[in-house]
Amino acid sequence: MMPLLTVHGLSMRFGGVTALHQVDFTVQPGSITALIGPNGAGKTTVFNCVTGFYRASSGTIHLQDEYQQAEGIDLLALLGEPLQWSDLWQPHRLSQRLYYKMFGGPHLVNRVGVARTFQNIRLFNELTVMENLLVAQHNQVDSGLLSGLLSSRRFRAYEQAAVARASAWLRFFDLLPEANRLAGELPYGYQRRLEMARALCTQPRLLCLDEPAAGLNPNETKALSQLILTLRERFAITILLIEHDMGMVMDISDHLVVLEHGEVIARGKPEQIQQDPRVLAAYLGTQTAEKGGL
Amino acid sequence: AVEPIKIGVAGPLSGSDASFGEQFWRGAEQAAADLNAAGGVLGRPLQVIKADDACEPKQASAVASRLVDREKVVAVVGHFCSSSTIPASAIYADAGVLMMTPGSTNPLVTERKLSTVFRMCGRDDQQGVVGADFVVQRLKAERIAVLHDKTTYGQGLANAMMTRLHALGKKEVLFEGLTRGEKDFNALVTKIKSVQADAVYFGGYHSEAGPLVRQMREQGMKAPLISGDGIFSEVLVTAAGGPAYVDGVYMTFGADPRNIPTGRGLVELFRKNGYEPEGYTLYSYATLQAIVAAMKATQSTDGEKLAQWLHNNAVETVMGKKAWDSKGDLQVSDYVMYRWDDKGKYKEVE
Amino acid sequence: MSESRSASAVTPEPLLRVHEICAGYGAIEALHGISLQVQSGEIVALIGANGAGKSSLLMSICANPPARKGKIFFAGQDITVLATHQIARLGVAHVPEGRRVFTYMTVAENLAMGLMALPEQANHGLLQAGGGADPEQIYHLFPRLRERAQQRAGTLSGGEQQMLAIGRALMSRPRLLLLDEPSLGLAPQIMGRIFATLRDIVKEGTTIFLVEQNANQALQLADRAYVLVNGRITLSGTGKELLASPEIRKAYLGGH
Amino acid sequence: MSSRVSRALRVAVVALLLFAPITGLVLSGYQLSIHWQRPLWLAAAVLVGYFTLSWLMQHLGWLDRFAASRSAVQPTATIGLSGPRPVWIGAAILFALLLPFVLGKYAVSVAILALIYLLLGLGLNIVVGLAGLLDLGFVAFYAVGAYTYALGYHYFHLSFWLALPLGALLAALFGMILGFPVLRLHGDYLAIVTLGFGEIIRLVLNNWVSVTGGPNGVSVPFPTLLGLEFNRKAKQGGVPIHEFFAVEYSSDHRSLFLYFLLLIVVALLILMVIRLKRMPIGRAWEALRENEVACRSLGIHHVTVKLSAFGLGAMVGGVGGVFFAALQGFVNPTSFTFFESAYILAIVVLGGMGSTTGVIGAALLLTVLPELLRDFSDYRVLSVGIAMVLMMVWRPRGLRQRRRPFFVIPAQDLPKAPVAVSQGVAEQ
Amino acid sequence: MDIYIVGQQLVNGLVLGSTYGLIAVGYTMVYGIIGMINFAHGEIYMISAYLTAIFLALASYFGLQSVPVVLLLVLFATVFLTALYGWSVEQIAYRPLRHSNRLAPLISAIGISLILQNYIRISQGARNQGVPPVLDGVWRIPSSAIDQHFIQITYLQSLIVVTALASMALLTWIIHRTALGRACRATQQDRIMANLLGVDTDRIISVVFVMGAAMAAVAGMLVTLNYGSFDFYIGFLMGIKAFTAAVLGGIGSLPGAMLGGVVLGLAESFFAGFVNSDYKDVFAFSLLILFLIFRPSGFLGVPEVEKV
Ligand SMILES: Nc1ncnc2c1ncn2[C@@H]1O[C@H](COP(=O)(O)OP(=O)(O)OP(=O)(O)O)[C@@H](O)[C@H]1O
Ligand SMILES: Nc1ncnc2c1ncn2[C@@H]1O[C@H](COP(=O)(O)OP(=O)(O)OP(=O)(O)O)[C@@H](O)[C@H]1O
Ligand SMILES: [Mg+2]
Ligand SMILES: [Mg+2]
Repeated sequence: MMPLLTVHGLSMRFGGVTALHQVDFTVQPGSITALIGPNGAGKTTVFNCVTGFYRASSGTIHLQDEYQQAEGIDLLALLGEPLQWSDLWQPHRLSQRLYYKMFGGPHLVNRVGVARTFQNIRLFNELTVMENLLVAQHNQVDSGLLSGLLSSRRFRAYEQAAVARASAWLRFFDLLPEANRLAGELPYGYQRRLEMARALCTQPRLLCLDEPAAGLNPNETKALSQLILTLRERFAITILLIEHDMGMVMDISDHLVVLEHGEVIARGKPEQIQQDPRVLAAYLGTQTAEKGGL
Repeated sequence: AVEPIKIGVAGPLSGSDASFGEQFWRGAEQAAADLNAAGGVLGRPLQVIKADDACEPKQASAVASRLVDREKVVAVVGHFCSSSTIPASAIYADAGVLMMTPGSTNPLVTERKLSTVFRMCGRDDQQGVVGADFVVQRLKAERIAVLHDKTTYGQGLANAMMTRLHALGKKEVLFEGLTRGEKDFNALVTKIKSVQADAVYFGGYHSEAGPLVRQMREQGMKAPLISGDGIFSEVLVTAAGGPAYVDGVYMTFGADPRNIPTGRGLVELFRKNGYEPEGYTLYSYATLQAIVAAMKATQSTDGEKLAQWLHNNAVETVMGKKAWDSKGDLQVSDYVMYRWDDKGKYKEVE
Repeated sequence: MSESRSASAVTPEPLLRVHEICAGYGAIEALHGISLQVQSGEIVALIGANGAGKSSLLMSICANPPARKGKIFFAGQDITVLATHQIARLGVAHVPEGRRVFTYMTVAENLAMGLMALPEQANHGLLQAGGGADPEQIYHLFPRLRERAQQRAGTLSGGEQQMLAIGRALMSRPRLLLLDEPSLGLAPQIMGRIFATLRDIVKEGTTIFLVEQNANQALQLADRAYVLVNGRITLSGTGKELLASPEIRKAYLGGH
Repeated sequence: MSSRVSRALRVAVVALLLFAPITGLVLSGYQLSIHWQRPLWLAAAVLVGYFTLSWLMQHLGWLDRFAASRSAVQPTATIGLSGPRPVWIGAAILFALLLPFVLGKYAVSVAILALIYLLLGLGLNIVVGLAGLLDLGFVAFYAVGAYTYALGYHYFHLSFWLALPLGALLAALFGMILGFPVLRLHGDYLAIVTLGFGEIIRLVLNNWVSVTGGPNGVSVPFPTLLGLEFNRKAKQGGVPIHEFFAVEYSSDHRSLFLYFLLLIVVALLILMVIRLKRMPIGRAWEALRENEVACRSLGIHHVTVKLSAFGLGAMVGGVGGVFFAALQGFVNPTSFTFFESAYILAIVVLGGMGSTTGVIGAALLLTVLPELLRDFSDYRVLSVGIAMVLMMVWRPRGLRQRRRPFFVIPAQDLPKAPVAVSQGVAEQ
Repeated sequence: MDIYIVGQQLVNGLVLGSTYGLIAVGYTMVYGIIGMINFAHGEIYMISAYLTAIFLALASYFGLQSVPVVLLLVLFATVFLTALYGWSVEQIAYRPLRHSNRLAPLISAIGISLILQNYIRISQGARNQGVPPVLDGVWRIPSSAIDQHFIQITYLQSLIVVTALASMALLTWIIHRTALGRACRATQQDRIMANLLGVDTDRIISVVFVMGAAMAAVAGMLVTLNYGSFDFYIGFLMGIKAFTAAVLGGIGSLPGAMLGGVVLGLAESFFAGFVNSDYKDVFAFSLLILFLIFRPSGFLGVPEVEKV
């Protein structure tokens, strides 16, 4: 099957620090792929490159498009690339580059179906939980300024659908009672789930979760694992996951990619990775690995 | 008790021009006190009402409506800044209230021919002429730099001066504006120096003229500075940083009211109260005198009637005899040239 | 329960004594009459579900938000009346939820900030160049931080920031260390190292009060533990007791 | 008790130190005139004031409330249905309609000014309160509106009714022109750039004498109503309205006309703002204020969203400008100083950022109050300053907090799982 | 164009820029710690001008003659009282607003600046005030045989430049090298965390206000002595210029404030001197805008790179 996401030769440098070096991996549609590695290995940086917040120093990132064309969508192009001389005799390319240079950015990456959560939670703190979810549906609800100002029937219908969709996701994450609270005053664990719900409201094909289980107790982590599995099964959402909770990772993921010092040191099925000596040395540590399956 | 006759005194009592507003108020207040001591008008006492426009057109309009509609004044002494006087005068004219400004010299104030609008001072176009004539004929200056402070008043004055300069067949070597409220004009002074001006004409107020002349002298320029009534104030000396710096500054002004015999007693009175009646203080005093004279003569407070009378009659004031033309300007403008000396005093130039 | 009573019989005055405090935010009350004690030299853990009020309790001990009712004693002194910075200067260090590193400062400067709580620095030494204290131990504990010593803390990875927050709190060698989910975002290996370190520093005289979601590890580590449910303490006991308790296993450990 | 006395004494000593040189030693020329009683009186006043205040606070329970509001905790916003109750709205409308007939002409002129400021406040509220972009040069758009009408009339005989949309459009255009390059800037850099832009506009208006008349300004005719003029004699080639209706001429007609026109415009605007806040675009503004990164991760293009806020705010400013020009009959650059921007900002902040009701209250307060204070003459501006500080201290979060909309979620007729999404995804 | 003119404009710009810089430092310090634009800072500077004149007059009233003694006494008294003003303003108008939104102190600052202006106007009168010339004297470098061709700098002007540089260096050292400075920066970035670490943030904020006011006092005194005249309104324009300078240099950075001031001063001088003084402010502001578009955090500001 053609992969949903293909990352090839991805490198990222910050001044002197090389955060990523020649990273290659793919994400199959409908899979749960986990990205693991020690602290500072570059996992979040991979996310940032994929979702367009950082402009990769080199490499390519492609997302399979809806018609499954061979090359897919070049995510890096959406961010706007520097103009090149060769563009001069390719007016179409030129116009496209100019367009992306002016209007490109991470928001376009989201619009082609990639949503994410953040390691440091980023909610709209002064908005209510429900409003947080409605903001996420901005692009779907947008029905024109005038129709909104006049509160047309169409607009109200859209709005109602958005609220319904948001409520459904809130129920999914068991947050419905909090719908009218301010997001900023929720406890940490709720905020994490709210962020996931918000990302899902943008109707993504690929959902990137950065440590979703941080701050959850083992019981809650279990429940979350279940939810993630449901997401894949019921809603056909592909998931790319960063997580340090090995129990969870080993339970739910189909495929693992291990990073260390910005380089991929192993990839494969959970069982393989658990035995891989390099991974054991670099990341899991020998004793923890035994308890991994907790 | 008898209902007092209310007269508004409007000017900038706050903001950067507050010192002129203070002069207006002091003069009018004293005049009202004196007139009341003499028995008031039409058997009623005078009451002056302070109104602050901060030299802002918006506030001037607000103040004008308030004076007219709330306070029900019958006449107004004010405003000061021409940009305030112009919109405010429209409101007074509309309500038929007499307005006489002691200090707005911009031609536009009376050029709009509003029937109840007068002024107690000259016009910039008259003042500029005197200035230009003096620079060319008396100082024999060849290279003249003309500066202004980008206000209605300052720019108007500088333009009037230039028009006359061109009529006299001369051309300025520099024409530029500076910003009110700044103190550092060194760059401009260096520039004046570099064009080798032998006279500098400045349309503006003393708060900028002071630092300007000081910085000219500090940079070794000896050319005279000529200006208008905006710098007519002893404060020029403090603003310039000492009497040594104002030596060789010239300015046009009406015949100094403080030197007019009729005014001498009044000046003494002011000084006794610890106030130097400089600038527009006596103008403001005289303005109130003129208004009251008209009331006495017509036995009325109706703006139109007062205006009618003022257009046709002369009034004896503390500043001498004054009469107005059909626009409301003074018939005789008596601009003369003064020169400051190194003691910080000024004298009329013979 | 019986454990803690007998413990208080041995040492009459615990290092930290929280007596029936209520605290909250605006109209919301998050803590409803909490009482607990931490003896000198102990590791005490606090566990509870999301939103139980664990972080609120830790912050309340630092008077932010201050307790509305009840009293808090630290080493016998009533600290309910003190301001946050005064409490910190008594030797209470805090690793707060969300790390809160100073993003525009370098790692080294962040560590030096940990010294601000030392009384001599707080009162007299403000004009000294500072930084005289030794971050070496911290760097030894987290070698990663040494590599990044001159990097701005805001650009660190999440786990590195967590290390920094812990390191900063350790700098002043506090008498009481309040830890709010120290394992958050840390790789398993580092986590093991941190828990080992916590045991060590207790030996050096620091007392630890710990909120931890990784209940398994926390209960293994802790001498005693409390369970918080909806702003109320419902259970307490030694770590082992709680670890063995079926309710706890069901509610927090994901056991069956 | 004694600690209060000693504190009060300390305060008095500080007050004495502060007042002694400035009020006690008055400069005249290079000499001083000494008024030694003045600082003593002032310090005594401070002493007494401090004493009574602290006594009052303690005995009337103010202290507790103050202490509570000062605590380090950030109080949470209360959530409730947004907007005041209909009774109040009705009363406000009734009052606005009756005002000219009850309070007289002067009140109308004050009210007109208040409405113009309200307009500006609402405009700036979109930019600052909702979108969180600190704009210190709002007056630029106001100036653009005013000069559009003034110069438009001067050169092309543009009528008020044409100038109104044109001024709005032009101001919006200026907003976008300014907005596009500077939206990369964050927080206070944006503030200074907008401040600079405001100053540039004013300075150009002032210096470009040949076109704008410079400091002399431009005069502006009063608007006509369907070709009917509000003058005693027709000037713009129309018919004076009093002749048309065969009534006596009165200058009151003008202000009444302007007042009601403004009332309609402001009412429409308020409705618009209330709607906007509940529309996707309004929510996007607020979201952007809260967290730009998160917004971008959700597919919101920050530049266009910010620009829309900037443009819309500027447009409202432009409308305000056209009205201002019509009211004044004369515009010159002195009406468009930085202070004006600051004052409008004060309206927004005092109102409680983002709250429409708050802005309405603050605009009325900040325009009516200085008028009421006119009786204080010399002390008027001082009192305005004191009032501003006191109001901020009294209500640090503004007169009214922005309330969040409350969503009622009917629990029963909800699907167990997010069906809508599942269908959406399945189709892909 | 003659070399002496260019040189003189350079000196003019440098001096003007240094005065901007001196005041900008106060803005930047206060901004650097509570993230608030202290619009009343210009008024604090204005008050220090009045205090300078009052104390100078007082000195001559008591018959003090020796110039250095007089200047030192006046400096001490002015700095002390101005700092006290700064401190009181902070206590009255900003401290109660600690937990409000970010713009509330801005409005109360505008209120304070109205209060201070009118307080001075009412107690000292609206007229221009001045100080007699003190410390006269200039250095002149002749650039050609013609006696009008020279570059000059007065003693006072050079004092302004030197003081500006020295005080900026001192403050930079404090902020970057001392524990106090670190506490300041921590307070700015996360007040609650700083508090948790034992920093008395209220005190730190007061200290910063006092330091900012003291800088304004030094500036006020030097500028007053140099230009000899002032009124109750000078704070406004100077405030805006200094604020511009602070932003140009990268707000929050002390050397940046100085650099921004000098650049602004030079830009104004050269534009006024060689192009047109009508449009010099237009030029300065356009320069600012253009510059910020290409370098969004000023000369020396920390770029806002946010780790996602
Ligand atoms: N903007 C930046 N500037 C400089 N260095 C950066 C930046 N962003 C990340 N880095 C560095 O890149 C490295 C990788 O960071 P990243 O956040 O990707 O780690 P991670 O794998 O997510 O770690 P963790 O598990 O701790 O979250 C880190 O060492 C970090 O210091
Ligand atoms: N700033 C705040 N404003 C209002 N309510 C708050 C605030 N912070 C916390 N709360 C409320 O207080 C209660 C306790 O929250 P707290 O953060 O202490 O929980 P917690 O036990 O730490 O949860 P978690 O495990 O998710 O961190 C929650 O109901 C929460 O909504
Ligand atoms: Mg990470
Ligand atoms: Mg918590």
